[in-house]
Amino acid sequence: MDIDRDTLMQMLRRMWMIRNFELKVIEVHSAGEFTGAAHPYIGEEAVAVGACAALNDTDYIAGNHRSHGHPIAKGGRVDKAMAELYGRVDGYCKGKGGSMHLADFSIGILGESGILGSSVPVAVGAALAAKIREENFVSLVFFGDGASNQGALHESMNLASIWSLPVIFVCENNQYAVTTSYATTVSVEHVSDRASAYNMPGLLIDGQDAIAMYEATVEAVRRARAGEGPTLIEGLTYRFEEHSLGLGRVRRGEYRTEEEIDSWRQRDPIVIHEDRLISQGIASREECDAVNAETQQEVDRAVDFARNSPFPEEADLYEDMWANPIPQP
Amino acid sequence: MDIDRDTLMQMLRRMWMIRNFELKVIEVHSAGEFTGAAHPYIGEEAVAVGACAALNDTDYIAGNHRSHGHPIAKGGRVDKAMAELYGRVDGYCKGKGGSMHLADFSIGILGESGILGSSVPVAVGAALAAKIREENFVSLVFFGDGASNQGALHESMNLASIWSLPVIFVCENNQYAVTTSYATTVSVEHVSDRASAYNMPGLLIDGQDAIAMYEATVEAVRRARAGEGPTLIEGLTYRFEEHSLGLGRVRRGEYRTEEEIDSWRQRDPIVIHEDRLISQGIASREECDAVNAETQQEVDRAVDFARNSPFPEEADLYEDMWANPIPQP
Amino acid sequence: MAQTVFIEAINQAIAEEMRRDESVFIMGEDIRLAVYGATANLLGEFGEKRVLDTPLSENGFFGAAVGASLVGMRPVVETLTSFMWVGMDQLISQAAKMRYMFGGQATLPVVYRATMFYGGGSAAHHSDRSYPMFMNMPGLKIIIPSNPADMKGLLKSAIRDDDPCIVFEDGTLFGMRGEVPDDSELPLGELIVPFGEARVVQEGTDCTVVGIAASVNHAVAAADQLAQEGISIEVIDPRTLVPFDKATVLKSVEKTGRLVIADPAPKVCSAASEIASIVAEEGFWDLQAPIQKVASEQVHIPYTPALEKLVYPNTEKIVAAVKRTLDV
Amino acid sequence: MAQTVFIEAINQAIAEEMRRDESVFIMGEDIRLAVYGATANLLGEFGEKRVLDTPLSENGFFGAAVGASLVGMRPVVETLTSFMWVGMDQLISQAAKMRYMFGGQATLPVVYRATMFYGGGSAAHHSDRSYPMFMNMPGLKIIIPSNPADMKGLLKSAIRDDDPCIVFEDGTLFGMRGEVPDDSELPLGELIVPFGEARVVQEGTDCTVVGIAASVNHAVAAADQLAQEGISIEVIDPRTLVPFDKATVLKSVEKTGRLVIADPAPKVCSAASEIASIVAEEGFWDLQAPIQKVASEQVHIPYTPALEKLVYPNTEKIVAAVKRTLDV
Ligand SMILES: Cc1ncc(C[n+]2csc(CCOP(=O)(O)OP(=O)(O)O)c2C)c(N)n1
Ligand SMILES: Cc1ncc(C[n+]2csc(CCOP(=O)(O)OP(=O)(O)O)c2C)c(N)n1
Ligand SMILES: [Mg+2]
Ligand SMILES: [Mg+2]
Repeated sequence: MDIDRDTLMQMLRRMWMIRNFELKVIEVHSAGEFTGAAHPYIGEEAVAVGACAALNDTDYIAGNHRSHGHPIAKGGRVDKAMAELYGRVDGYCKGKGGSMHLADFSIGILGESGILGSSVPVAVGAALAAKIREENFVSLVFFGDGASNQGALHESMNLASIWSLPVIFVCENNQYAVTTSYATTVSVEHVSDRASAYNMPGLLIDGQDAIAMYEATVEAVRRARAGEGPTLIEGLTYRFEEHSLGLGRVRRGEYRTEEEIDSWRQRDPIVIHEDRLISQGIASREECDAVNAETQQEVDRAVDFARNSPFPEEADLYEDMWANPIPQP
Repeated sequence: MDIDRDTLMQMLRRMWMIRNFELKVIEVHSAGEFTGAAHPYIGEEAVAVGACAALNDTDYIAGNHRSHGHPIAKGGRVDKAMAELYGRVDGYCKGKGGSMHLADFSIGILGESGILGSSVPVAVGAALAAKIREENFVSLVFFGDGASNQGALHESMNLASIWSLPVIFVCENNQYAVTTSYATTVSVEHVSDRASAYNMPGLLIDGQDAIAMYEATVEAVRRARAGEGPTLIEGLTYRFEEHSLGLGRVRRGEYRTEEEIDSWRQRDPIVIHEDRLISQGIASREECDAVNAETQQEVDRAVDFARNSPFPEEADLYEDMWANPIPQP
Repeated sequence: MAQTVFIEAINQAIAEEMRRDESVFIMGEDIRLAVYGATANLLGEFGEKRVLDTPLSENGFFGAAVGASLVGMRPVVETLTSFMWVGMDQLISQAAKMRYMFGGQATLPVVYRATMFYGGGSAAHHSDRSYPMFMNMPGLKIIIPSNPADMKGLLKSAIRDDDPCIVFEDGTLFGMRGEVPDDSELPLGELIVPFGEARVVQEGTDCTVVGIAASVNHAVAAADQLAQEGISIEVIDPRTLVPFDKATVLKSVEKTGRLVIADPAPKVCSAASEIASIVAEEGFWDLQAPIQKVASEQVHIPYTPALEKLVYPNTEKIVAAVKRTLDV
Repeated sequence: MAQTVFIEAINQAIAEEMRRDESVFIMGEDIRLAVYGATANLLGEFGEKRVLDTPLSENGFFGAAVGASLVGMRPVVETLTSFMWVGMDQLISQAAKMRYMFGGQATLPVVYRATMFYGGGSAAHHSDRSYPMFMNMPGLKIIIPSNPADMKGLLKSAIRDDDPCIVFEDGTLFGMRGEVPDDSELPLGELIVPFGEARVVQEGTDCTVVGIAASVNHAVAAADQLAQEGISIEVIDPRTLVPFDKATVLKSVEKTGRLVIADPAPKVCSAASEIASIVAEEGFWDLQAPIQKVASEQVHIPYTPALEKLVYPNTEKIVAAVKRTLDV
């Protein structure tokens, strides 16, 4: 596939944005600037970025608890995301959602979900609307290898298949659900092997390779818009960090070996993408470094933005409960 | 497979018992002797009878709303079943359960369930106990083509597979969920095609053929007891009657053609079994007719038993809520 | 005024709203052939795209309704209360919570029509009256009509409302006839019953009886019976439980000094408990006697009619409760 | 008496019961490495067969626990309240209903340990305090300890009980230290807290405060504060909500004439509503002032600490409510 430079550079930019966002989150979280769980996406950037590069602003995505990568990959704003993590009024959800519930409905980000598997039927519903209204937007949902065992997945894949809905199921197989290896909880070798049970294509993709993810998603989007129905894409990937910030109880050695972690760190998705851009003469090392630096600066500005944003007022507590408000009991 | 005469005759007997039970239920229900829903198993007798013939009294079954065939096939008593439908104290559940909740824990019948898909995880749990305790009983669960779309199935099949549990999933594919054809709601051609998504054997069996069902289940039971894990068996069958008694609203022609119904009625599981017994010289026509007559009489006695059994007393209302009783609020 | 059957009122409300607004569509199991009755003839008029038969996948299609509503559709989902357990996660984690947790970005004009089939030998798995559980969870509007006109007018309001609504349809009322005004008789040209406005079904002075769903009608029957003994009952139908019109109840108790609440839900943490607790807090000084809850016994629904008939509130129990408050 | 941390008390209860009875086993997500802490070291002692890490399939393994319990096992399942929606059907349709609907044939000694992680920025999807919803459904015993000793003694009782129990573990108490008697100090040689016996945490004469879970401790703090103003508070901890020891509450109200209920659940149809409704019916003539519910605001849990801190009952709110009842 011939991919234009803008797309390739935008992918790089968004991967760096995620990486630098997450590094900053780790930094400010451990400095105690905010509390609550946060699940770093470091190591998995190529999955969301490759997939979202195949979408338009009018397409929808939904995600899960590992929640910063998806919206940034879709073009979300890091300042509003960071302010949300800081619990401030200028955050995406006015501080009400926090890390696990980023959303930007203005550009099709239907929101992250802390209940695993739970956003999958929602994404199917957005695709159903496209079909009923005969519009050609698509909907894409991210979920983990762990969540693939939820009944919600089964029902959603079946619904999408029988109704030929324009939805793309993206499994981020980072091989663990917290401490539990997917090999011990998923009864097939690959989550994508399950696609045949729903009469849809199931693709096993190198999740460290943004271009591979992009190409697979482009084809899935084409199918979807053509009314050919859903696709299941499994991005095989790895999280470089621990499951979530503040989960100090479990020592990594107890469930993942240092060797395994190191060997996956060798396959850093940003390095892979940069190497390719440079070797193919699409960008220079300096240009790549500049993207890193620029996104770092943008993330720094996001932290300033967040720190300077006020906390919500007490009066905001009951705001946003209802679209057509009712008296509170 | 060489099947002994006793087994073959017991299968015939239980198929007739179910058939005659259901015919009687239709009769007394339309005479208004009791109310409430009841879902006739007529036409599908070979599925439950063939499957249960491969089990012992120490094995467990669980079922669904189409609920009379399973317990009778497992050796349950028609008098207690009938009394239950009549809502009497001598019923299996003292009148508290009714048609959809027959159970006989003394011979491994863990009960029918009105919520579809809901008894499947329960059956998996019984099998889990076998594994933890290192005992060699197995557990078998019946569910419909409609229920196969429930998330509970996915989770249960995955659990059974990863833990190699001695459980047998029996899908009674009678091709409709009430008025909805399975072809429009199941995204694969056969429910059994989904077995590969759980790394277990998936068998498509002629559900009108008791012997075929029996043989498939014998092998599944062997695997289960040997620690080789679960099996999915799909019995392709048809319900000869309407979905449930009292469902007059829907005219059959609206979702099933007369031709389709007639063609399946040609494949009556009892006729098929009797023809085989007679042609192979295992039983005579007279012997077969005698089984029919005897079971008819037993069902008649069951009705007498039911009619003569008293209704529960008011004081029974709060009985059976708790094993370790607490004061009622 | 036309005499209309309850279930026909449901059908009218859906059909009228589907005609009025293209984004309204319906989904559920066996709704095309209208197995439960309420969706009769809709397939013919509105076609397969807007009348969707679903697989047995409540969690899946409850959630699909959420997703469709987020992007501008107005799904009306048919189910039974007892099947909601299977799809509970989508009702709670998504429908109820989404708007608030996304800081108001999400708008979910989705309606779940949950029928309560109790009282007819449906047994434990098909007889739930579960609205109190959903009242405890913030974020869902809870509608519970007691007659055909309210059924129609409230369902139409629910479909137009921009928040997730669960309409609890009392199956014991499906055959009830009642007057439903023709649109031409109405000032607004259509029947819309607003949320949060209780109906004073009849005025009285000695005791207030708040009824929920079918219990409203038992309350009226009890009032008739008590009237013959010279006892005057005020009957109130909240019609919606979220929002709940507490002002009307408090005002009534101010007048009567006595309160009985008749509620078909199991009595612990019931709607009756909630209403009692409100009055015990905010109407305390008006009370001249203990509040009486007449709710269902705290058991599962036994199949046998011999026991089932003992479970629910009925006219007799309401009469007895009123007499207890009056100490007669 | 040993000073024991709440979460350690959970661990002790499980370990002791697993030692005592081979049919006890535990299952849940990431329990082998004890991600949530309570199951530390159990894998080593009891092995993989009795310490099962499950896939992310709550409905599946909640139900598997039901099935295992039916055939003689005693499963103890670990989960969070907010994940119960996903597995709701098995909790309601099977665990709660099965025994009754099968006329007493089924015995289900299954325990669900449901942790409530609220108050620490966990936001709407991880902060449910859902026990009132389960109180409404017949068939489940509901346990809700407020200190390490009760946690241990009640969990042990739950594991031995032959009925399905949900133990709501208040995550805000996980780090709480408290005295847990050594077995040797106890008359029975072990710590077993029976169900349905409320604890009078402290006696008082002016107002009764019933606290639920962590609110018990806020109630005690409020009582201390009020004592300085000469107001004497009786604090009661029901410890189990099903069964609920109403006698102890009614007796206390008989003495004090006033009732405040502090409950971390959302206020509509809360445990507080239920308790208020009981007293408004059965203790009415003892009441000298309106009952005060101090429950959570009826919103989802906002992530930001600026708003979350407003939601729950706390010492200040309890003090204010007591003063309202005393009109001071
Ligand atoms: C329904 C539900 N069950 C359990 C959890 C707790 N939990 C949060 S993340 C997680 C592991 C998720 O694994 P996976 O889906 O593979 O995503 P990953 O974290 O690896 O990206 C678990 C068990 C949850 N949030 N929701
Ligand atoms: C969770 C749930 N959803 C819906 C229903 C209503 N219902 C009862 S039977 C039935 C059709 C079942 O079809 P299938 O599983 O194929 O079994 P069959 O009736 O054909 O034997 C439906 C939709 C139910 N009982 N439970
Ligand atoms: Mg994972
Ligand atoms: Mg079927």
